[in-house]
Amino acid sequence: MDQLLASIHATGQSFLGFYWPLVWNLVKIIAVVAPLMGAVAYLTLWERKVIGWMHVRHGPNRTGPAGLLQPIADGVKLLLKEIVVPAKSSKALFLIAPVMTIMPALAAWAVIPFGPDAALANVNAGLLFVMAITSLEVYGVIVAGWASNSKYAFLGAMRASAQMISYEIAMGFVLVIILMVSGSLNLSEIVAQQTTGNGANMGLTFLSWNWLPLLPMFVIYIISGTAELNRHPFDVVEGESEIVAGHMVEYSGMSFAMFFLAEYANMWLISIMATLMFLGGWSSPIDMAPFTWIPGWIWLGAKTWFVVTLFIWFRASFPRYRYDQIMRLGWKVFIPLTLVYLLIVAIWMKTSWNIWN
Amino acid sequence: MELSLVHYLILGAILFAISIVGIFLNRKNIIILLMAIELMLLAVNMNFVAFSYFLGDAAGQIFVFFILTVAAAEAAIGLAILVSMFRALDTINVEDLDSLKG
Amino acid sequence: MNLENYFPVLLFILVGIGVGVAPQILGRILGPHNPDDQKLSPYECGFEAFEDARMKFDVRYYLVAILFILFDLEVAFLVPWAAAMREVGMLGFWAMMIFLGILTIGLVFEWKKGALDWE
Amino acid sequence: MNNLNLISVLPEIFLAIAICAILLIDLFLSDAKRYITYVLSIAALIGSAALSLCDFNTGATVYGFGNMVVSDPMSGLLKVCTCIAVALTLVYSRQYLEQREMVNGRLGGEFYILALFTVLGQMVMISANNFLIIYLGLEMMSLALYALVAFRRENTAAIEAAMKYFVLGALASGFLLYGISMLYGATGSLDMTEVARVISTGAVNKPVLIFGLVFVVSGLAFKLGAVPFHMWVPDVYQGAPTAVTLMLGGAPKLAAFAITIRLLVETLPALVIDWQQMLTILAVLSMAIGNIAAIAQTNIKRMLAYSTISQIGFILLGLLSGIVAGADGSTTNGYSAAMFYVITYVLTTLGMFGVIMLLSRAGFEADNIDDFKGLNQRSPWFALVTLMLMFSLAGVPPVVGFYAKLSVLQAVLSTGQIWLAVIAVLFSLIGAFYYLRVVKVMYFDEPVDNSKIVASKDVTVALSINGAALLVLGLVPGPLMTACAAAIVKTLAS
Amino acid sequence: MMQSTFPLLSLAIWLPVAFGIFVIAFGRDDNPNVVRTVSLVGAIVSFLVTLPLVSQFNNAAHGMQFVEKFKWIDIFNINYSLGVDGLSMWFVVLTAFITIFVVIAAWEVIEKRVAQYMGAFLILSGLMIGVFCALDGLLFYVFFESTLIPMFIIIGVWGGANRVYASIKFFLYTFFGSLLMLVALLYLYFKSGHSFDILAWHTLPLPMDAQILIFLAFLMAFAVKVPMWPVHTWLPDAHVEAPTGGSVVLAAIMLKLGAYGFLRFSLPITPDASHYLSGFMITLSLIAVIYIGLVALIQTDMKKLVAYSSIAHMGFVTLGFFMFNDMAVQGGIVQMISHGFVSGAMFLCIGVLYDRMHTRNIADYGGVVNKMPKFAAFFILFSMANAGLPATSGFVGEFMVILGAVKFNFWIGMLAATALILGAAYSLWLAKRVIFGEVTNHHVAELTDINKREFLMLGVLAIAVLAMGLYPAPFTDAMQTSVTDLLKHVSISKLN
Repeated sequence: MDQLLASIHATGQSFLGFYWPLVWNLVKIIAVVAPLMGAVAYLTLWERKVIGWMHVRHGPNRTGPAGLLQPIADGVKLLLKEIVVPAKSSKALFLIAPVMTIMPALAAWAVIPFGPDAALANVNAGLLFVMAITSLEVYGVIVAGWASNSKYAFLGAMRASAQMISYEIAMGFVLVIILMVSGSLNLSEIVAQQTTGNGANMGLTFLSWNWLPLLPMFVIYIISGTAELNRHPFDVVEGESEIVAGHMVEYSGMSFAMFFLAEYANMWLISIMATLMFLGGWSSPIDMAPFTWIPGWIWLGAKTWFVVTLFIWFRASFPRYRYDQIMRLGWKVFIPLTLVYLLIVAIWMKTSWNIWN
Repeated sequence: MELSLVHYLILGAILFAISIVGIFLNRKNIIILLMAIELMLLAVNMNFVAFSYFLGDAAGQIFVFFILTVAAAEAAIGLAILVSMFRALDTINVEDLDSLKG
Repeated sequence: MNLENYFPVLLFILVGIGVGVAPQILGRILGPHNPDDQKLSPYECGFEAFEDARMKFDVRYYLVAILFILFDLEVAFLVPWAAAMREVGMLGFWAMMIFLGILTIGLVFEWKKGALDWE
Repeated sequence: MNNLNLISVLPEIFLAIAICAILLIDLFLSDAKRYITYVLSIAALIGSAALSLCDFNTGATVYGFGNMVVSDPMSGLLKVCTCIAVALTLVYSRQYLEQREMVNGRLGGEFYILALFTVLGQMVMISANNFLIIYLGLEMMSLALYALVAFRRENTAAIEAAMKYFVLGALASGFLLYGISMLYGATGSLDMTEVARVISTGAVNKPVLIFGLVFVVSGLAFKLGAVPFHMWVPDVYQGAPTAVTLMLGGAPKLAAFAITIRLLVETLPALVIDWQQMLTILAVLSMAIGNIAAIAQTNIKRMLAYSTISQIGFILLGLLSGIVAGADGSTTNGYSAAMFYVITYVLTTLGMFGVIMLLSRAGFEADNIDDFKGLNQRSPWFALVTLMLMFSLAGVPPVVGFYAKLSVLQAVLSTGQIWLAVIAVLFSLIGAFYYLRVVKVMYFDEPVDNSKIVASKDVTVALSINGAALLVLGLVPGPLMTACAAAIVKTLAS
Repeated sequence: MMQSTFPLLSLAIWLPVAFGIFVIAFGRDDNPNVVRTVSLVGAIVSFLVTLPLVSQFNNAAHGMQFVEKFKWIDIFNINYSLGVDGLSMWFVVLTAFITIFVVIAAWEVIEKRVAQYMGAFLILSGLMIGVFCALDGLLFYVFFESTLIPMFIIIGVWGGANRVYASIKFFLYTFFGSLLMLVALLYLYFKSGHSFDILAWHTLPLPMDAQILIFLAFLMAFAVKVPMWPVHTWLPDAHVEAPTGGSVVLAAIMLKLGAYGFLRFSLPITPDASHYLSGFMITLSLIAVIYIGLVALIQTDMKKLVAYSSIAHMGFVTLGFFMFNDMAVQGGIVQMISHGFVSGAMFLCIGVLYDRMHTRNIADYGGVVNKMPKFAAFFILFSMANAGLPATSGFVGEFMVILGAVKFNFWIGMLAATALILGAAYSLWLAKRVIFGEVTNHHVAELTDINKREFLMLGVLAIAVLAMGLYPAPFTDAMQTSVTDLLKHVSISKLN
């Protein structure tokens, strides 16, 4: 494998010279983006299927075998739809907004490791980068709402941004706690740290994963993630019954699809982050024979898929929150809770019972 | 071309100059004023980081950290005043700030 | 500083922008394009728009934004501390405890003042 | 962080804890019991002043927090004055605030808390020994002041003032910071003692240093309100609620003075020739514009703003005629003269705005000079106090303002700048004119409105003490002058 | 110098001030008589404590007497240093003396804010005594300037229709002058090695250009105060607008502060400049004497007339000072004292008339003698004194000055002497127009003669005027030594 890589590098270098790193990185990026897009596309199908099943229906089943071609059909349909730019809108911003939405959703993947040393950019400040770039998400929303020059879009954008930033604080706290226990911002190291400890020593790695000692934080992270995504049950921003589709109301065709893609890409992102931070990433739950045979990326994928499915499960299970309830949950429950837990962990780490040495 | 300290300083100076021009020549929108102020602080940050890096001294970057924090607090207050102003005067034009003079 | 590690990040951002732009252009090319007044008017449940959509909005949104800035900065201060927590010793620990204490006071203040209430 | 030395910032720590406590206590008070916040705030200030006084009395220079802060005689004295000044401010403002519903209802005791924060910021500034601390103190003070100016948010003038104050205040911080960044770049340190040491070795890039100095001086001039960086002063003084005007016209001058000393005299003594020239220009312009523009004012707050500008000119005059090295403890010099000036000026300003607030009632601001008409007939006592204040500002003996001008003038002359002294003297003559005008309307004119002046006991006592202090300090200015001189000498010697 | 054991001068300064503060603080307008009585007691007591100055004064002694010296502002080496010599002793007494009349003169006249009025005058009296006693430059300045505040208030509050203009003009003129003096004082402070001791300054060598600048700075302060032509214009305004007491104090004492300043500062500190500029000073003085005398002649307002006559008389004083001989300088000082009595008396007289008629216009009077014979007698007496007729105090001073002037330069003596004629002209013509002739109108016809209070007040002054005119020896004897010392000092150049 290494040899193969080395020879590819050598060939590329000889042909492209200075531009080779660029090309090689592009190749790698495409290697991430393309499957991601596929995953996003099929996540929509999976969502509809799961919800269907939970509703005791079939879900999409006409296009292709068991509806497998449904996402493709949806894509093509959207591609062929007219992109309407409302007359009163701010044209440039209107078209930039979808880009601003999808860009962070994709760029964050640059630092996500898919295995030990298998990240595109194995930067030290990985966690920070993810925090930073996902924060940009809110710009897309607010620009879309503003540019549309429509009351529903505007209100939706206001709601969405307020909600997103509210939950971002709790999320930030959670990330800080992860940072405290792992002592590194590098996502690979965060994963590596979870494979050490008492549980791991006994072979029960899953007991050493962060989800157990930081269970409340894991829960809060998942819920905050849901809110960040503006997904059910926190989807008042696009609450169809109230403000139609929130900031996306004026969008159509591919522009609309961008928002959609971004949302699902973000779902994956949040899920993989949760996996990396709480569920031991690519490490197998039990450090013994049948489990260790399975390669790490499959574990990673499986865990991520599990978390993603959680989101879909929420959607099917919970009624929509009222907006004030959402804000109250964020500010009055999550923030104090994370703050207190941060103190607990900090003190814990100063005692002799510290499990994260 | 290797980037030297002077390049960073010139960039900082340009940013600073732009912000000053923005503050003094802008006669329309107070939000632009607030943005110019932020830009000014960024120019300063640019200087600090550049110096800090080329001096090999972390203190400058720590300073930047504090500037960022304070800038945020400042922006918060500035916007609060702006909101109050919009509610009281129904305008955010710089030129409408003219009732006090003499 | 090894900025080389960040090159793919930059590239990824560019690709991200590309992924945003390309389909829209594609859609523009492939899709039909025959606008009319009704189509181009903002969605208003069938009414004509009464006023500019960019209306005054509830100040609470703004309040949330301000509070967010402050708390987010706090997180920003926590990050280096958390990363260096094992090195800074008891002094660093207590310094951050004081910081968090003050922050908690702030939170209590806001709570009691009703800044966190939505209704 | 090897020398934490918390003792060096004991007053600040005490005040910080007190603020937190008061903040929390205030949350749980009903409007009827709001006076508790008031009393506690005053108590916190007095406690802090007492601790500072202890610092001052030891006369020692103590560095703390890894040389981040320093507690020396100058800081001790200035901190005492700051605390007292703001405590007096609160006493004067209480009635004013209550009548305007600024300390009850929705806002609760926030005013007091913000006021305490300004004090904390000022104390941090006064004790700073590191550029970072200067900046933090400055912003802690400024941010609280911005909020205070905008405190009556339904009042258009106040909001406009707040906006102007905010923008120009932020601009000033930006200037200062930019200058500091240059100093940092030239010397490689943020520690002011270290910066001074590095510069004295001569191994620095002089042009960068000078470039930085220009911005530092501009930033300081902004904060002090010296011409040509004064444009915010009149608007803000006029627009802000009077209690707030006092809050930003009084004690902050002490802190601004302190950082000027710290930045220019302690950190950049090597550039003394350069900054003395800059200060000369600022001083002369301030005295000229301040005094001349004040004459045209009909609004007393605005007039006092211009008066402040001119007084700042005098303070700068003292600062620029200090002798950086070689002062012995027995004589005074420009710095101690400026310090004496700024302290007595703050005392006078306090009284003046105290009177303005006293004359204001619910729904009525005694903003115009005409509102002082016939004060002598409405209340001879307060008219007398105002008379003292005005003559103190004008620099007429035997009130203390004279000695302030005297000591500055003697400092100016001691450096042989006779022409500067003559200019100063001529402008103070112009200044006398508009101060006299206030005395004139109080004593010579018939009152327009004969309503009784309602003053609570504490305000009466405080104002009387304030007025008497001016006179007593005028009769025996020696001790305070000696204290200032000793503080400056010890501070600069260490 | 003789250090006194008993702080007589401090008492003389602070007793009236204390009374003044007491009256202001506790005096209530609802029973003004108590206030008046207390004030009178205060004024009299203050006067009495100055009497030992006269009785214990050693005419033969050189230097300062009744000296008190304490550290005041240590850091500037400023002392609370008091003392009097022959030049100043009588002015202390005079000030306290005149204050009594001011209080009496206001007895029924001042009805609004009596306490403030009385208090202001008492404080003013103490401060003016302080000016005469101060031996420390800064202390002098403090007292010198402090007097502005009460006077400003007095003119502004109890003055006439145009009082605001007058009071502000008064304040700014004098303030301007003294600010330059402050610079000069500070300069001397540095020159003398950080000392504000006036006596030390006397012996301080100074180069010529410095002397001239210092002299001019002092001149600005003192010339305004005296006032000398051409900076006299505030005086007529101030006098006209001031209440009677204000005019009295202004004319009787305040103007002397400036003249005294020449003796205490200008001459001894800058002797060479004084000699150098004496021609200039003499010219200014003569202009004051002659030109202002002519101006006085054409006045239609009694107060203004007396005010201009004051300027003319003070011209004599400054003229005398710059002759540099015993006779002239003594004459100048005597003239100052005498003018204190006479002008005070003149203003009191005008006050008496004004209280009855509420006009100061000469044309409104005429034939007053018919209705007020006692008053007319006094008026004539004081007018004669004002004109400098022999046997009145006015004569002594002017005569001595003219003699001294003749000794100095005949033509200057001549010119000064012509001023006597002018003085006689405007004083006596005033008397003629006001007092004699037929009763011109019914207002005059309704006049009543002076009451006991007024009689007492004018009577005492009349005695003083006559006594001084007939027997000036106590005054001249007291100042003889000091004047000789001063002139001896002035004749020695300080240039090297």
